[in-house]
Amino acid sequence: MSLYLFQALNGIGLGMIYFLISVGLTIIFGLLNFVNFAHGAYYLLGSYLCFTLVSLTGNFWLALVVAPVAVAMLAWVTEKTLIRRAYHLPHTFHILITLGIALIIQELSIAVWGPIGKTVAVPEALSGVFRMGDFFYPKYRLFVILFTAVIAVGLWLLLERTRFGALVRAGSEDAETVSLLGTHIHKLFALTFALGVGLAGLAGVLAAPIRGVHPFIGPEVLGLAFVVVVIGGMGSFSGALVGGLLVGLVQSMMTTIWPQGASLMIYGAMAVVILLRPYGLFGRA
Amino acid sequence: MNTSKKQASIFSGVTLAALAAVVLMPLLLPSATLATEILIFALAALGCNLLLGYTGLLSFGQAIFFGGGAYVASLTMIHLGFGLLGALFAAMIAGAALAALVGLLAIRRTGIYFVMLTLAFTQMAYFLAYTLSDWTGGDNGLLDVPRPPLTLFGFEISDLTSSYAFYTFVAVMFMLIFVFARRVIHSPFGTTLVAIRENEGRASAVGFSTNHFKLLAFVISGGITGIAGALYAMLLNFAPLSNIELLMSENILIMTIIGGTGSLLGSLLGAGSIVMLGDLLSSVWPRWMIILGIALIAVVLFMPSGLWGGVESLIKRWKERRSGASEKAAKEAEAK
Amino acid sequence: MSDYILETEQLGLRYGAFAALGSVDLKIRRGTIHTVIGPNGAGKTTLFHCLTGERRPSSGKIRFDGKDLTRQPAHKRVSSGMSRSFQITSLFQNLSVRENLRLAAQGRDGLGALAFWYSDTHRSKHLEKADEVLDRIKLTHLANTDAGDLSHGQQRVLEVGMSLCSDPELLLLDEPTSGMGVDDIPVMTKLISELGKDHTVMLIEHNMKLVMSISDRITVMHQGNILIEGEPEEVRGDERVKKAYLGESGS
Amino acid sequence: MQVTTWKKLLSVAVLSATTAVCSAEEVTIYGVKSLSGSFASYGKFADMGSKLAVEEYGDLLGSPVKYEAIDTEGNAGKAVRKVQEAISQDGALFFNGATLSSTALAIGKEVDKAGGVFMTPAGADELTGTDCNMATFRWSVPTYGAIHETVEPLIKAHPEWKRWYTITPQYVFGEALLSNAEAVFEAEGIEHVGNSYHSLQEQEFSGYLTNAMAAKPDVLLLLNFGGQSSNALRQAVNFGLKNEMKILVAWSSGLDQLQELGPDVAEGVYFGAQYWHTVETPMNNELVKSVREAYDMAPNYPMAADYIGTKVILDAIAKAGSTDGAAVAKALEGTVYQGPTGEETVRAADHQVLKDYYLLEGKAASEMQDEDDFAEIISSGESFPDESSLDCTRS
Repeated sequence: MSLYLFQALNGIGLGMIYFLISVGLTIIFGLLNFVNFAHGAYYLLGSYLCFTLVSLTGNFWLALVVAPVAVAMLAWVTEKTLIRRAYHLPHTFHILITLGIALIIQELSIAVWGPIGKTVAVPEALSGVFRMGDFFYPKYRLFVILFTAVIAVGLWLLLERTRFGALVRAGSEDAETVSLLGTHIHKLFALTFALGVGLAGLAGVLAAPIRGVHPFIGPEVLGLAFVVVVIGGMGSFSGALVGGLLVGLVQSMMTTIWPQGASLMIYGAMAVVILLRPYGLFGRA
Repeated sequence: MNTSKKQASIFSGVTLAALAAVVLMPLLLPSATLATEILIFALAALGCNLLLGYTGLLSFGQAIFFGGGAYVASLTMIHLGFGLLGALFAAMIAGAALAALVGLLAIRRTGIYFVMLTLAFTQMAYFLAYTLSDWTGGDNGLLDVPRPPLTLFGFEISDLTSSYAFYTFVAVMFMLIFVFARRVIHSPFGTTLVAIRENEGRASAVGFSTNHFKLLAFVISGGITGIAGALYAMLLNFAPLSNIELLMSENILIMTIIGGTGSLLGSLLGAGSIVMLGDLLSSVWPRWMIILGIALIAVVLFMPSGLWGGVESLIKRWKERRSGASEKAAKEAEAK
Repeated sequence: MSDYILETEQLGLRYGAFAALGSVDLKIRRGTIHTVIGPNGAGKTTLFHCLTGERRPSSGKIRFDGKDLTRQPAHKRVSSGMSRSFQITSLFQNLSVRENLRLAAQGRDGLGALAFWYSDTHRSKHLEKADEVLDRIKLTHLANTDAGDLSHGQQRVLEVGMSLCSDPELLLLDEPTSGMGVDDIPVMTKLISELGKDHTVMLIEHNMKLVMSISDRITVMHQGNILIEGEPEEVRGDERVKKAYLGESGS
Repeated sequence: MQVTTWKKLLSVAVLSATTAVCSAEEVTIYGVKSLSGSFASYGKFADMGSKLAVEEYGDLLGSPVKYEAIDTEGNAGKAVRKVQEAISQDGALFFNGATLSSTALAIGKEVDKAGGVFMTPAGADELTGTDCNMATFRWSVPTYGAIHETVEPLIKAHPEWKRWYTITPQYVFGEALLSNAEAVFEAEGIEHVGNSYHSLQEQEFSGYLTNAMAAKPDVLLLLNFGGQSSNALRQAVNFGLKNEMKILVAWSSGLDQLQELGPDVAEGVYFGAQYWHTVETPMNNELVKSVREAYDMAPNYPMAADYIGTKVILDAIAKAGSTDGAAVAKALEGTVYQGPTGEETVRAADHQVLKDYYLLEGKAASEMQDEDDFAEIISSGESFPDESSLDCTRS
């Protein structure tokens, strides 16, 4: 197997993780027209909760279920108490309030878990690697790819086949349609925000055994999610998938071609996409 | 008409208040260097305010102009032997030119896409600065940046080595730029910026080519921010890579917003509070940034016009109470 | 000098297969109030947007005062002598009524307003213009009120007033009575007929009473094209016009 | 009556003035620590180390030593400004700490201008190289020693490990480690089968690890540090590289990093370290004991480095018998003292402290004697560039 082919495979794997990191951001933007700068911080929280649950119970699978739900519940509460009051304000204020939330989550995490990073072990059943010629691929990463694919299909079904999804999509297309819902709109917005943020928490859990847990990963994750979402088209589900895979592939290939330039390429690509196709590859005008 | 005439005057209450703050700061604060840092960031916030407060453009590109100004001033002093004012001028031009470049591309988009573009440019500028380490010192930063003496027409006015002398110089620069900024916001150009902030479609419909105005706002903001970056390098004798990080943009934005957008004194107040907060709290309570987070949320929910907005409404209330009291007194007198 | 201040020649705008505007030849005579009416979806607003420069037509030409300005951007048309109002009120909500008008007057300077080195009070002519318009639209007593605090009717009047500040030769008014209460409409009717004395006015309007009472000429549009054009009396009696409007309610 | 009150007041004022003059001889050590901001993991322990050293020291020049922490907020600019403030307001002269190379380099310049003394454990070789000065002293072993004391002993012990692959962060520090490693490879006849550069912010290493796999090395040498080396190692272990090759992290931060990684990741991996708490030296035994008493933990690298850095300055002040910066710097030059790593020498030529560097091997969880027993020392020694080849040209 050639190096480039394996890098491409690895890129797809990375891309699926990037998709999971970004999809929540795009769903929230699509319906709520709200830019969540705290996305990375919720990811961080997911990672830390995963660490705590695994070290208490030794059970990664429990953490995989409980941590995202806990993050989503916290998101629901923040939506009810804080975020909701900012919807009617300009984007500037969305950015500010979520930056504030992100700072608080980050600093509280240091206060609770200490400034030193943490490691979450790969679950026993998934430790080890698959061998492909000269190369190996961790079983755990393969699991993450498959699991994310399942999540993607599930999300797709949720958005395409349920009443909730129909409302979310209708809202993304045309905010006025949703305003016809009257009071239910609050419920819908809160649920969507919790769902999007819960997905960030899930990404944090799944990435913890790969990336470890460190109190300052939030901004990095946020930057990456922005790149993916902008390239794919803000508010577009399929855009997040394609954007994630593209960024993963580029990053993986660049490590062999021109590693120093990886982040220049990625942010350069983001700028070019905004300038040439402002609504991304899959976005709506 | 009366009020606008009063506002336009150079020696208005706002300018005098800024002057008073500038004079009092070194006396009240623990050190002149702290006061200098506050004024430098107040300049950066002022530049940011022209974009955010007056034009409605949230730019994450301010670090490019700040860092660019710091590097250009340092390099012209080190390699070309530029003096103090020459280096500041070079930094202003560099900041303005970088802003023109960023602005030219970014203003093609609006809303969140504009924000994302400026964010991408800052990331790219950071990468460039760190790659061009022969010039910028890369991660180690650019060391041995001189602080040349202030000379005018061949006469050395001050060597600026003492922290108070340098503060005085920065304070004079600050006041000059402050007055200039007031000039700008009350000029036809400045009022047009407000029109663009309020309603870009209408501004265009009444005949303004809004992109030209946004671009010039960028250029002026970049020039001011470039000067701030240069002064920072001269203060520290050092131009760290963190000058051009996204975090720097974020900090400048936070100072601008917490202080209050749309008022120049707000920028001074914002820079002062954030720098002081870090200075006072950080060694006492390392998690002090939680307070910053809470302050950000509070500004959004309760004080959209920032600290200065709060101060203004207090003044207003006080004035109303006073006039209310005098009216009451007058009525009582009448009754008698 | 031509009799017509504005002429379009086979003006069309297509979105893919759909022709929002077919091929329109509209001529507006100097010094008249010329109204464009038609049922919803007839292409009035598209035509208006092509004239203001908000949309670029896919075919045809626009000539203003003899000059071709088909490809001129919206903001430049102001200095050519064209000015517009919006169907949905579009003001500087947080600025005073006088400042709204002063800015509109300043708009005619175009790039001249980039001057950032001297104070605006030097530009007293803009303030004079604003006060003149204030007087004309009878809002002088509210000069220092924020535009956002005006009543809806007053906002509509200010909306029209804004377009006056650049001393335009041609006023393009997009449904000036839109959303207005019955009581306010006579005020607007009076204002527009007054304006007709000094300006050429092109108007899009639904309120038939207003249209019939002040228009010198009426163009009826239907499905992206001009159906008929004539004086109010001619239009009022035309069967095709009735059918077009009935067709709308019938479908 | 009134006159006497005035006299009393006056005498009080005079008295307090004289005590103020006396207290000029009071010694204050300023600890430059990243307490808040993104290097908080380091600064917290560094601060604890300096504090402990000052508390233990007792009186110096007739009065108790004082300690002031300066928080860098993880930002070099803030750090330099606060150091300037301490110098200009309080006449500060004695500084210790600074994690980031940029912070340490810039502070060194400021302290030099003020004629003080600055002891730092930061990583930049320039501190005792091209940017050396009278004031700056450095406790940490330079990249030269870090490579020689890790790569060489491994090659000596395992001559069969012939093929080495390197992963390097692309900036001055990484390049320095890499060029030192290349020189060792060359001298030992090792085949350097490839190198991957990565950027300063990189956290995803699967691509680089793939490149490394393709080259089929015997040893993977990681030349990054901190969070990056943790992630690179963690991901390398995920990818099963531990079974295919040996892994050496040349510049680990020691105990805190191993606590973060845990024994599952660290087992069988080699780490280079500036300090390890189980070193058997008289002073280290003392240090471990007092840290255990004061903080109920084992000392880690930042704590030990800033403990000894602070103590060495205090000793030099005592030796000089004055708080004159230049005299204290002179007193430090050439000093030989008992440090945590054994006998340590302050080289006069470049102000580099000559001390041991350690090669550790990670233990399995089952072999750990206590919760901090992550690794055993398999080799240690001093390697420094020869005095004739120094970049330091200090007048």
